[in-house]
Amino acid sequence: MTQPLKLRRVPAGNSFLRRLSADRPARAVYVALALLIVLGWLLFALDGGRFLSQENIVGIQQRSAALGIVAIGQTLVILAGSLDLSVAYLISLTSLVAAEIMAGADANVPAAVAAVLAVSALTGLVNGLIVTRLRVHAFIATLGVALIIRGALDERYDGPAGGVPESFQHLGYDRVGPFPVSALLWAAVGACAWLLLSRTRLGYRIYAVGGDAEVARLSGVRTERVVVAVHVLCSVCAGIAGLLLASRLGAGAPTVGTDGGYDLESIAAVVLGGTALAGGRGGVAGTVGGVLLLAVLDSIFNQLEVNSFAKDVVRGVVLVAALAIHARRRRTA
Amino acid sequence: MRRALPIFVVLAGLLVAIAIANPYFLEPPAFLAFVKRAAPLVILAAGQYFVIVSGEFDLSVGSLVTAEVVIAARLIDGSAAATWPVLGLLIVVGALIGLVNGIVTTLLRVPSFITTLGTLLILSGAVFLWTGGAPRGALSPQFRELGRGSLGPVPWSVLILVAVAAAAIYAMRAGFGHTLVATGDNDRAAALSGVRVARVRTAAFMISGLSAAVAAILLGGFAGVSAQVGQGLEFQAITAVVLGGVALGGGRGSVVAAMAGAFTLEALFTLLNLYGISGALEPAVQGVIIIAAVALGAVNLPRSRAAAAP
Amino acid sequence: MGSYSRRIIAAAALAVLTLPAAACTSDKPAPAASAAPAGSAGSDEKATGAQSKFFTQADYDAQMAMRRAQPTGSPDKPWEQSIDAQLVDTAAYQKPGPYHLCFSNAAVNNPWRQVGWKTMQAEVGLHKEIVRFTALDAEGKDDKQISDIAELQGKGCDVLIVSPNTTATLTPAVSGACPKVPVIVFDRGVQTDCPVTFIKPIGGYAFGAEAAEFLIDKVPSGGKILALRILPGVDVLETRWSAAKVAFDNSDREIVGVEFTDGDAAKTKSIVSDYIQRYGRIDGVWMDAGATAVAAVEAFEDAGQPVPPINGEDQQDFLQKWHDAKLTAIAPTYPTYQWRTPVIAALKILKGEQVPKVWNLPQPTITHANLATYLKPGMPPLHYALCGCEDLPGYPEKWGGTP
Amino acid sequence: MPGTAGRLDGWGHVLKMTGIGKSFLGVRVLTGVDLEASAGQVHAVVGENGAGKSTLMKILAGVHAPDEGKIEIDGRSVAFHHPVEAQRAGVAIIYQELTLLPERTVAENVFLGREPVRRGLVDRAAMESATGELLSSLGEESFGPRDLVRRLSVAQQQVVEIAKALSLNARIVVMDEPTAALADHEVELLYTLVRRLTGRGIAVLYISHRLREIFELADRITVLKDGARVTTAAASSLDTATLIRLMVGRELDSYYPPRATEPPGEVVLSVRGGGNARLHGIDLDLRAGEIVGVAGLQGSGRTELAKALFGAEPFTSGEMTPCRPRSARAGVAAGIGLVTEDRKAEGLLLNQRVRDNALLVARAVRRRQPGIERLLERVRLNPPRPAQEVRLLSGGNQQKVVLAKWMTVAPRVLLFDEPTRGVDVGAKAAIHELMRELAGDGVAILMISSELPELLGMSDRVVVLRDGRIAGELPAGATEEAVMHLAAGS
Repeated sequence: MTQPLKLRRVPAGNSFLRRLSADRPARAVYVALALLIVLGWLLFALDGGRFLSQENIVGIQQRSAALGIVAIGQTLVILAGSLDLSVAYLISLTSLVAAEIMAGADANVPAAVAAVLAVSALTGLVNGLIVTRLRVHAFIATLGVALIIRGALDERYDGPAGGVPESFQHLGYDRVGPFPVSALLWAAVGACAWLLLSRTRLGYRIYAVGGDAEVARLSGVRTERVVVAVHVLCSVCAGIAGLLLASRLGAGAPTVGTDGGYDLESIAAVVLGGTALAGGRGGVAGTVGGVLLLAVLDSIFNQLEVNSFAKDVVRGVVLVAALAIHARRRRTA
Repeated sequence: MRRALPIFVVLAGLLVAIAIANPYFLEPPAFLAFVKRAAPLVILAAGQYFVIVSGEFDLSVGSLVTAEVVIAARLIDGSAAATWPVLGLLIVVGALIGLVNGIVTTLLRVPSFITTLGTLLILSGAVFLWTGGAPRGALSPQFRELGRGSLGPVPWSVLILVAVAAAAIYAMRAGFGHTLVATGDNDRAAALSGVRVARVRTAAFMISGLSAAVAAILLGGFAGVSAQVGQGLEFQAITAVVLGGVALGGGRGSVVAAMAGAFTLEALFTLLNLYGISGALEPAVQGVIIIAAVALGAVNLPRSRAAAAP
Repeated sequence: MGSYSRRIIAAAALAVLTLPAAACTSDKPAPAASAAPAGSAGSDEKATGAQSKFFTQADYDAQMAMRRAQPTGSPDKPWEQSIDAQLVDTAAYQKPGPYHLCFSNAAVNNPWRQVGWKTMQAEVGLHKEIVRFTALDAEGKDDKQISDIAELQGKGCDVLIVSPNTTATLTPAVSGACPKVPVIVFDRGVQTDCPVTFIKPIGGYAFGAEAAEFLIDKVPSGGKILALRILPGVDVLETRWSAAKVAFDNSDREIVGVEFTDGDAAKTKSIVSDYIQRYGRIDGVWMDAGATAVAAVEAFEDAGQPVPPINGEDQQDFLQKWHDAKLTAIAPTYPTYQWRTPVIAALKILKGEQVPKVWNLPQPTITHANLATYLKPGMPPLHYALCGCEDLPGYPEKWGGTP
Repeated sequence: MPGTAGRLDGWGHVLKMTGIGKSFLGVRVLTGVDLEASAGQVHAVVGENGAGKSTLMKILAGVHAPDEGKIEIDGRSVAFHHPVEAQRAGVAIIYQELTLLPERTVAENVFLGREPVRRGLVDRAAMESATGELLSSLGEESFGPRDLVRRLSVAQQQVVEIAKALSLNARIVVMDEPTAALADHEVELLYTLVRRLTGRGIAVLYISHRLREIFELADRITVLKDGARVTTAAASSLDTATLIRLMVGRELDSYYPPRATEPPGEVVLSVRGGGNARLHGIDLDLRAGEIVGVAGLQGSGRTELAKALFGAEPFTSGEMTPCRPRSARAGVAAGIGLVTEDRKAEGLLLNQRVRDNALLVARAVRRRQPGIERLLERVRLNPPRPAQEVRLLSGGNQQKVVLAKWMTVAPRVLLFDEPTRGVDVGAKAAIHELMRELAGDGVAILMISSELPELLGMSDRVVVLRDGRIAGELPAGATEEAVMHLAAGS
């Protein structure tokens, strides 16, 4: 009955790859992404296109930047065991705040950016306080806040409004080689979130609270503050996405967030990336992979001119299948 | 029951407020018209209640309603003879979608939020893939009768609502309902008491699917074919259930209160409309009310628990 | 404690109930359009609210003029006709075939766009010289359409056709594409004149005015008219309402309410039922789009009242209802045949033929007199009669109909 | 022996608890308990279940506040309101249930809530090297600071908990049944660890039922009984027999219902060679009308045996007649009931009413539901209010509701896992009477209890488990010492 102790020597070294491989769910999504890219390359070739053309690569990045930024915020919230359904309306709101304050003038850009960050941080604060202080389930709390923002939007706006100066549109349209500025912004947000999660106390506490709030509390973590903080950060990410979209559209639009389906799609991207919906496990790398997976899928759909209904079917199947595989791997692991 | 009481107070308050603005409202025809209008949402809320009380979510009901209406229109194509078989088929489809949701959630262990989000996408895509983008065919007058017509002064949908409500209340009083609540409260204890947890949860998803089918029959009957008939209904149904004091996460709340929550939501819409707050501010008011209602419920609970803690 | 919590809830409910009242005192100068409360029915104030900020007098005047103008071209092919054409030279774009056309579509998320999209595909099929037709669907997302337009520039298109999702927001993307490839914009415009041609029917003002004038004609003086709109903020729909508003404000018909239906049939029916209940009778219904016209008609039927004069659109279910129930009705249109024109225009451009800078297509109105010609049994309920697709291969099956 | 060199005098008392008293809901659980701990020494705290060891330790750890008495650390009086305060004062507690985050690395767990920071960022390198040093100072080489806790064995996780305690610079480390979940060879490793701790001048408070461990490790031993201190003595001054007598040596003041006079009936459940991951070669017969007691130390497989018989964690090998249930449901259908050890997590629907809890099993298997009043009367629920929510009941009444739940389906076999844990004296007697009554009705009963007097007072015979095997069987009237010797393998 006495079994020999299973000895697991840990290889020394502090490489990024090792760290990534510790995040096993993320690895799965990258394997899937690699397979999908090969598939895409084949399908493009058969269809007479080039998958790795500059336009396509830029297109994939452009299409995923806004969703990617929101999804990173959503990752933080989900890791802490919460959820944010208000991001879509918040994106619309912040795009309008940005465009209206800018009003086409370069001089107003800093004020607009500051206002967007303030508005979104405030929204996140409200979300977080409702969840922690009023103890309302995050699903209902953020759905309620989403409805309130929607009411404000419907009341104040009946179409695109404001204007973004030429200079600010560089954010949405310029690129450095094959990398659009928007994707670089996404990368920067992603890097910040990665740094936050892997190298700051707050990041560690996010995992702790999502993993087991009671253990975290016993270890002296002020769990409520952490939950409020992730809601603020998530909303700020939505605000940044709103800025990016305002720059892309040249104006603010009251429906840009909901048309993009950023609420449910960001959650889908996060869980595709292997982050547990219940919190405590996963990370930014997986989410980036999840967003890229959706974007490559979109790019293939585009090339094959698949109609949008078939796309929805495939997306739904991919989502459920991915989660079923994750669940299975965890049970057998 | 203690938890359920506030919703009846709020509902009564709203009905009084409506009656003050529009005295005609309390006369039978107007009141029946109100109930008729609320019927689909109330039925959906009843179905959603079963899923929520078992500790899960069903986000797929909205697109299931749309899919059912579109399927009905294409298959019936105006023919009276096809009406009844297709009605039967719709019920089967509803139950089947629920079965799939349930199996994926319980056996494949996919969180129900994601399962039903996937179903939402698949259904809304598949049905229009099948009809080539837009609804085609037409509903027969016989089909429409269920949502439009009435038996004497009482609309069919009110009768159907009464039947559904009675069935839901019966199911919750029967052994099934109790095992369902037990599953939502503590699935481990329920399993160790011999409850077949996976089966019970799957049944809850099937009931939700069935309720979506019935709601689709009423909505399609009331207003005809439309590509967006079910839009947003899933969130409305969940909101209604939560308004009724049912806890997300399961194990607490009654089906009557959930249905009252749906009536409350509908009464709220009516009231806002009467006072000319249509459109713009409606969602904001709705948002405030949901948060306030749930917050009051949540603030209440720990206090009584604290009193009892060892 | 139970009574305590109940009191809190009651207080909250009260607070919520008073909230709407407080909201009514908003300083916002122009509430988009909300229902007139029952109490204000007798006041002198116009119930139609302030004029839409989308209203432009010059455009309005131009469209009013076009309604009476005679289009040039064959009346059998209204999609090739044009009104007030200012032809532009396209020799610069001339090139030999075969051609690769590209299309950035805003969405196919409603029946109108579905019918149009099928029509366009069929039109492409007619032309052997088009060997490749690449279409990307933006799924109603501005951001995706911007990316799509950028992506299409890398696909070697000979012409880029754009049906913008929104006007203002797609302008930068279209401006960016113009220098690289001849661009054709249709349906909704953009705020730049860089496209070679912009194709549109006469427009929303004409639609709204046509319906409003019909109602003013049919509804007796002082009659109560209910205006139903889909949702605020959509330029195409705002222009329809603003033209109707001009007409109604100049008449003595009473607009008892302007309501938003979200394009939802059930909501439409409920709203109309409420108004019938509240006012006893409604003498006319104006609609900014026909999708839910049948639901509005049914509300009267279900209330046991005669259906008053009403306008719809060229959707099959409305035409059928009109025919069956012998309604007093009119159906201004926003023809789906305009989806054929961009393909035709593209070929003209590539062959160096002149095209109108703004290609105004005629915008027929279906009246009692010509109803029979547009009613096509066997077509699906949400089919649009003015698809101009009857002569295209695959009709009617491809459009969901039965021969 | 490494570390013994440090175990010299001159460290002094680190901890001094005097006159500690505590009541819960009017029930006195601790009375005037004194306890000292000295640097570099292992101080064992022993006693039966319910003697008050855990409550005492939770008071020390800041989880509960004492009603009376005072705590001094290094001569300074302290009062903790939160576990973190106790941690800061140098008290670390290693619970039976480990409090680690499975999805985080060893280093991240060790420094949870106190991550070292350099220039605003967590200093991973410092954290990992510090953890590495802690681990190697504990002689741990089988895993490293960057391993996920999820991948570690229970023993390894315990090492992480100890490393965490060390990283807190804890002066006092409390170990609550640390060997409960460990295999034999892992226990040896733990001994080494404990000696390393004392070698650093740390005071270790060691709670265990395993007397062998206690004599192996402890310098001093405090015996608690019924919430009061019996004695504190140097380990060398005690032997096993004395210690057992001190722990259990109560006057036979407890009353247990008389045993059946008739011989037990036919065998209703029989296992031959039953085994699964935690159990090996179980041979067991349960007869109608008989109460079989199961004794054994923590981790000996008692709960696993009950769950295997019931079907919730089925046997994977061996024969079982009349049938081998593969699921809880199948167990219920086969006429077996299980009163679980953890009432709140596995037995009750806390938010539901008494009625719904009591009728749950009958509803689950669709049996006719009996009248609730008679049922509650039969289990002596007091007061018998079917509409009350179960979470508002006392422990004893909660347990009666659990019993009522099983009585609705008239099972042939009832498995009781710690049926009177956390139950007051009155309810305890009622439950005992009820069990005997059920046996009298022909139900075969298996009873697991850590309280030897109870076990011996109730059982017709006692089966003793050790390391997942049946170590022996004792007839009614066996002594507690005999059971202890079999269970501890001494």
